[in-house]
Amino acid sequence: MDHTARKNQGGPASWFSALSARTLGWRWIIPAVTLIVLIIFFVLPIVRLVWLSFTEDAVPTWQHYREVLSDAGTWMVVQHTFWMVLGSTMMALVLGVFMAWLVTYSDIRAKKMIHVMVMLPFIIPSYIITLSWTQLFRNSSWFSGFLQWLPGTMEAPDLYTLPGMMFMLGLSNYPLVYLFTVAVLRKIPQELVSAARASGSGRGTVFRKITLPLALPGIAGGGLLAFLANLDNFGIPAFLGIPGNITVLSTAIYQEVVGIGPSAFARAAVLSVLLGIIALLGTFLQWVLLRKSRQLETAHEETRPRFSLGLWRSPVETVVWGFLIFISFVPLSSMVSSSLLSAYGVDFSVETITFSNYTYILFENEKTQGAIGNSLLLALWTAGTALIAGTILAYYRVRRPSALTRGAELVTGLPYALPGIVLALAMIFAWMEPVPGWNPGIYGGIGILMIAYVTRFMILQVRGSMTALMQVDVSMEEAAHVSGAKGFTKWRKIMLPLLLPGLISGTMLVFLTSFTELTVSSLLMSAGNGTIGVTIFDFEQAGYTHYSTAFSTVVVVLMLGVIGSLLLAHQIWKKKVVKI
Amino acid sequence: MSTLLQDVRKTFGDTVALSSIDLEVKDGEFVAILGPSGCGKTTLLRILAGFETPTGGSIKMDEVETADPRRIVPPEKRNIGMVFQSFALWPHMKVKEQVQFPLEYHKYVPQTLKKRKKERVKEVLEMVGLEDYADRMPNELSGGQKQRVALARAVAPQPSLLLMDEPLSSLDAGLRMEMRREIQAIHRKTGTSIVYVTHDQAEALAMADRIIVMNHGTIEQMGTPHDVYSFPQTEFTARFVGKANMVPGTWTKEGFHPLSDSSISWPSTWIAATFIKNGIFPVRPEQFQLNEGGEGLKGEVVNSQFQGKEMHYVVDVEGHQWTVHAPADVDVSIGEEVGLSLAGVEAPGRNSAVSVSS
Amino acid sequence: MSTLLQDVRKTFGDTVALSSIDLEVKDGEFVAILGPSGCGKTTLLRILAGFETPTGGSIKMDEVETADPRRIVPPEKRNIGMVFQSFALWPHMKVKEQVQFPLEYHKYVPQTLKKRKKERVKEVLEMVGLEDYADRMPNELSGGQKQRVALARAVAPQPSLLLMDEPLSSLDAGLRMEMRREIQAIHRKTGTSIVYVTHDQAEALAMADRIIVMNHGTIEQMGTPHDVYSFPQTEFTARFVGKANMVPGTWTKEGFHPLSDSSISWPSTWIAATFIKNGIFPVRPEQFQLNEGGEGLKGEVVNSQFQGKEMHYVVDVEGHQWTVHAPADVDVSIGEEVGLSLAGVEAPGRNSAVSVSS
Amino acid sequence: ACGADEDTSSGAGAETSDISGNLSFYTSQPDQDATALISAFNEEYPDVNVEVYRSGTEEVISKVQAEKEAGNVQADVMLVADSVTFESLKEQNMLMSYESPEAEGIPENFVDPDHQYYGTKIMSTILAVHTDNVEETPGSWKVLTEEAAAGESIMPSPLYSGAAAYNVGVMSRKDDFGWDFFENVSSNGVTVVQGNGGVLESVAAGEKSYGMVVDFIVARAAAEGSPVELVYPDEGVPVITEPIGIMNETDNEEAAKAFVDFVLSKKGQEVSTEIGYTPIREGVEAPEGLKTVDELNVLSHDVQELLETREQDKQQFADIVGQQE
Ligand SMILES: Nc1ncnc2c1ncn2[C@@H]1O[C@H](COP(=O)(O)OP(=O)(O)OP(=O)(O)O)[C@@H](O)[C@H]1O
Ligand SMILES: Nc1ncnc2c1ncn2[C@@H]1O[C@H](COP(=O)(O)OP(=O)(O)OP(=O)(O)O)[C@@H](O)[C@H]1O
Ligand SMILES: [Fe+3]
Ligand SMILES: [Mg+2]
Ligand SMILES: [Mg+2]
Repeated sequence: MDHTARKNQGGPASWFSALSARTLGWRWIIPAVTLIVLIIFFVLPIVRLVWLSFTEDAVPTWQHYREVLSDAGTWMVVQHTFWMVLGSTMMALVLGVFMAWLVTYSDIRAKKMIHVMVMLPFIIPSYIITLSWTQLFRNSSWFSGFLQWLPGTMEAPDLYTLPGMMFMLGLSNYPLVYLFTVAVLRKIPQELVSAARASGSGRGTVFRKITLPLALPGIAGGGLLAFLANLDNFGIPAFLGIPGNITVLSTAIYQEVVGIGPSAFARAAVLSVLLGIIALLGTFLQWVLLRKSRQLETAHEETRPRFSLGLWRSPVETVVWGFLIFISFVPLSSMVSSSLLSAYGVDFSVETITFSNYTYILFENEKTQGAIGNSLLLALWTAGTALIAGTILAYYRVRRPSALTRGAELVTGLPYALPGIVLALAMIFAWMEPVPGWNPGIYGGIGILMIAYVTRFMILQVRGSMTALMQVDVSMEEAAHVSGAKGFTKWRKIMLPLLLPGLISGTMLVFLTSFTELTVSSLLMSAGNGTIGVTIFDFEQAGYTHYSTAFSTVVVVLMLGVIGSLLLAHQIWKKKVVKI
Repeated sequence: MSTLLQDVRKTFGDTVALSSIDLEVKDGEFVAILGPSGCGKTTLLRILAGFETPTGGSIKMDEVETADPRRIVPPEKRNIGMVFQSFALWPHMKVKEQVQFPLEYHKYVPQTLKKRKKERVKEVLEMVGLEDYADRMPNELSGGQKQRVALARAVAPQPSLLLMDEPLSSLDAGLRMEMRREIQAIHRKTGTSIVYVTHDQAEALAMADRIIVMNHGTIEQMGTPHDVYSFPQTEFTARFVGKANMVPGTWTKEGFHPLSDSSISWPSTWIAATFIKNGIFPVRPEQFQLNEGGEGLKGEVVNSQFQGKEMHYVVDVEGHQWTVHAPADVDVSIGEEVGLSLAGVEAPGRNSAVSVSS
Repeated sequence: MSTLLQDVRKTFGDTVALSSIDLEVKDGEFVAILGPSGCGKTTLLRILAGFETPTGGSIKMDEVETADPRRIVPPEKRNIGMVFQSFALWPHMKVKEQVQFPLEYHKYVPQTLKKRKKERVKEVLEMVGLEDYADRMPNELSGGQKQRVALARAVAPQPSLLLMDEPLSSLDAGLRMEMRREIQAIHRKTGTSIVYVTHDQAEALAMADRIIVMNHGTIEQMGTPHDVYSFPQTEFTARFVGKANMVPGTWTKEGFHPLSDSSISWPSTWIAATFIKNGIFPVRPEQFQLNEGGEGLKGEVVNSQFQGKEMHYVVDVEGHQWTVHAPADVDVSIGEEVGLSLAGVEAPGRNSAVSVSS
Repeated sequence: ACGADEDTSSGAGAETSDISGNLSFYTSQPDQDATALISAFNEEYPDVNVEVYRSGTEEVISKVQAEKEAGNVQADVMLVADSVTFESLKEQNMLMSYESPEAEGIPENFVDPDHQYYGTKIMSTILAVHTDNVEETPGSWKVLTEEAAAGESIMPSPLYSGAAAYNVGVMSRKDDFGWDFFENVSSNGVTVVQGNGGVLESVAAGEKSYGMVVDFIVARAAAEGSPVELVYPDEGVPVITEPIGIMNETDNEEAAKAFVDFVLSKKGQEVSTEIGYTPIREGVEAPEGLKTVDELNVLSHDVQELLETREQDKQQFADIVGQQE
């Protein structure tokens, strides 16, 4: 009794010392664990890959570099890559920022719908998008007819060119910029814009001088992802570049990998290193841009429109919806109509329409349901893991910027920039026998896909979380600390509610991209672990185009359902959980 | 620039922030808006700037209609400058860039200033004492430094209407005095109209040509500092501006009997009719004289605060707690019995028109 | 909680925000930190809270080392409450939720309070006059209302050390008086230690047990309000706390000859050695007596400000501009010739130890 | 057929007891085909659990190569498009030599002399035409170089597809064609796409009129009603055989051998015929619309030489197409 009393008496003092010791322990443990995990999951596979480029039969050599770099073709490829990525990233930036600005600040109607429409390119499998666009622009299409009917000498653009590739890539990846920019724009305090207008600047100047620089963290974050996505994209350069004979790094790497020479992998690894360097340059550029940007002081999200389009509202809405419907209608309609046909190339008419493809997909083929199940599981797992780990990483990166955390951001970006096939190979190298002679059985099961997906898509979440975190002033956290909340409580009650919209956009991206992932899974999947992407790919390869389109249609409908329910969940969270 | 507000109202949902404001700010006038927290000062200023659309009423600037509930002239088309209560510094710009910004974009900057932007930036930064901070970013400044940058930014382009929302609240007394002088100098030199929002009556009294006392979204009283201070029309103004104690009692022909104690009579004076009707004599703390001997109303000292040159006492007289300011050499302790009498009551000056608000 | 700072230093890059601070805050003491904008007040407070790691020196709380340059006890493990200069309200929480938050999570909340959280929230909201605003979101509040929420949030859990960073700067005089009284009441009732940052010397003089005058990151002087006000040790303190005019002249045995005018002699008095050494007599504005007749030092009125109960004049005496506070009934106009003499100089009280800072 | 079925399954019952375990089967066959093959195999060997990894030929090979690089090849049996690919595996000592008793029914030129791999079916690359665009069915590959096909032809890229590379390798070495043929085709405005699927889609949709494409997918599309026709040009067709082979490091040699035997057996060949492929075994009927081995005029070349020159061939092809614009 006496003892307890004394203990209580000495309470504060002993608490301090005991806790401070513990705190110190924890402070070291979390970064240490993070570091180890990062090294194992991100650094090792890449190191393994790079190592390959320097060796010939396990003997170090420069030979592959000498060979590849002295080849004039390589430099041509690098040049193509450079222009393609530059052009498409620019397009994604302009389109993404403009749409984000319009949707967040203007009084345009049906914002939620626009939001979902913008995300469509992430839901429709990318090969279908490309295919349908090339069909649209071919000579016999209704679109060409329409253009000829118009006065003047307009012709459907030739997509099998560098600008064509930029266009398709830009169109596919602008949602990345859009999503990240929206998150930031909402957080810019109205007051800062007011101050600029009181200083006499009109809307244009305010946008250029205030809004744009303040939104830079989001724009640059989304822009970097679009850049990386453009860099690693294989489908579009393969589809459009082969007929146009334009080779970029991702297709060149594929050509090397499938070439069956003894040094095929080594040469592919050399090209991958080149690609990695370009990716790092992009990341570096983004840092330079962001170096001067500062955190905003409020974290309040203002969803009220900030300016009125006035008389322009209807025309602007018409243009925006025209654009959105056009760019999603083209692939969707081609996908849906193909899925309803009994055979490829027949005309669309009452006799040729059939639902048998759907019946087959939904009820007769056992693999499809398994694939949906697997993809759903993988997407949920990846999104969940990335949400937690990515946010922790982003937190340290934003709040304690240091060489270490910057490096961590960098390495998580690389797996996203590498072409899928290269990453898949690196995963095999790293995970089949993590320690020579010991095969833990990760490879050959669904485990390897779980790891590969997280490795590949983590950066989407890291960027999303970083953008969100940069909008929350430190004083919000400090106020929580003096109120006695830390760790879990602080996150649940203060940080998450403030961060959620930003976190969600990252998580949504991770979820959507892993849900339809193809290249990595096509190398790493194993029996019974087929994914949606692989299944569609199989149908396509075997010439069952109508099955693949039917399945794609099912998947798109499913995804729209998922997005819808996520939006709903967010609403409910906003209404209920946060307010408690 | 002259500004005319007629029947301006503003509501946020259910909250009435402003109800029926009629106000004229003449060209070159320095008007202070004085009122307690939440009375609608910032809202009024934001309506003047063009950031809020009034729910009702109209605003004319230089005879031109600039706002009614349907359409407003946007802020950038008005020849204004504004200091925001929350500073609203742009986190991505250096101090000197913040100040240079309006010089570049403000539509009405005199050509002479446009030509020497860099010097002008230097000039206003010197004026607010931040010449050494030109290259800092906002997050490297202290609260008061931020506020001074906001001030410099607003005055740099010499707008013809300057709107200031508590521009000195984060400054220490010395700096505040200095800034007051600077603002007065700007006002004199450029003849710009100034609407100055503050909750600090000393600031309003010292600087303004005219004071608008606001409460609960309405104007309680307008007038010169002297009028508002010495001849409050309402209890609120008396309390808020003069921190007056409301002494209840009886008004008779000869004067006022505090607490209806007929043995004491305070001289009749110019006083608003409402007070007479309500049987109240407003006494400012320094009008009371504290008699250690005990003459006058008997009371007990319940609180004392040291204020350097004077002492602030709270004296309990029959359950009423009145504030009394006494010279520093009057030294009574808490619990002591004292007497309170009236020190001196002045008459309105010749040229001060006592304006009676509705 | 008692707090001991030894040789605490803090630099931001090249900026030295604090240099070698030695300070003890005793259990239950009310310490005010007073200083001009940018002198390091906020930085000192943030170090006390545990948000900044000192660049050098050490901090002990209740005898336990809580911070040195390598490791610090995090804020949530300290029994503190804090009012932020920028309020730092959480934008997603209602006013009542803001206040309830620390009651739920603060480690040291007394059990009695924990049990009646809802009532406690109501209680502190009433205390700050916001009982009707419990369900508002922060963006629906005015500046002063936000500040009061921040205050309520800090005091709700009854921490044993309360850190306040200009907690009343956005409030009007009346409300500020009320809040001062509330804070004093909290201090008396709970015996919590308070470190109160302010740039307003009236606030510091009125409330604190002890005042720390800071300038340029160092402590200029510490002492009771009376000492700091009446017996400044440095020119800075004299100017900052008493707004004193520095009158140059000659010190002799008999007294002081202002402007070395041997025909005038001001009585010698308790005054810090530095002043004597520098041949300066610090005169606070109210210590001057303004003689319309012209006795004393001859000067010309160059500025006058109405301040209600008194007039503030600036008088030019041989090129020196001195501030003089005169009663409201002294009425001289700008340009008039006046004389200045010394009104009264007090001696240090028996129990005021004049502390000399380094 | 019913009686025969019962025969084999009862016969299989005797063998069941000694062959079991896991068998890792890497293939580029479409999913359905592989599934059909395995379920037929499991009727005879119910205790063998066949795990399939299925992807494009290129992916399968990359995966096996990566496994080798990582130090442990997981595949037991492999079945991918062309013999050149197997030749390269053979060169790297990754294949096991096995003399299958079922091999006698298979033409000698489709069997590796060292018995490391065997062809399993006949897939010829033919000329597909869009029936609405082309009135007169051509009889020669040369149509691709003529005016009629200017800008109207399409073929898969040898840079991306091993099967396509095989075709180019063989044809460029035939007197009838040579590299001149490809130069002419190229200057006649051929479109090169990634794979056979793309060629079929383009021709079926009428976007292009002539396509160089593997036979069975055309036959399948035509059967479903697509406006495409399948043409066996007079000069002959290059043929790939989807060979099968056992990996050197197999963990389950018994089962692997049984599997190879089954695929080459009459029963196994019938399974692939049912799916729509030309059987490689003599005496098994071809599906409708396709020619059997003996009816075909096969263009072929020494596999070893093709392997050695493959990179060169690809480069040459790339150069030719690159000059096009
Ligand atoms: N956006 C809003 N939504 C709802 N209520 C608001 C909003 N903005 C202000 N108010 C309310 O309107 C009233 C007037 O606010 P205003 O900001 O004008 O006060 P103020 O006089 O500037 O006060 P302070 O001196 O505290 O800054 C306050 O009660 C405030 O709570
Ligand atoms: N993060 C920072 N980086 C660089 N300099 C800083 C930073 N924070 C503060 N300073 C500088 O340190 C000095 C002290 O700042 P501090 O905020 O403590 O001042 P203060 O006494 O609270 O002033 P105020 O009364 O104006 O709030 C100032 O000169 C300020 O410019
Ligand atoms: Fe293939
Ligand atoms: Mg306000
Ligand atoms: Mg401060």
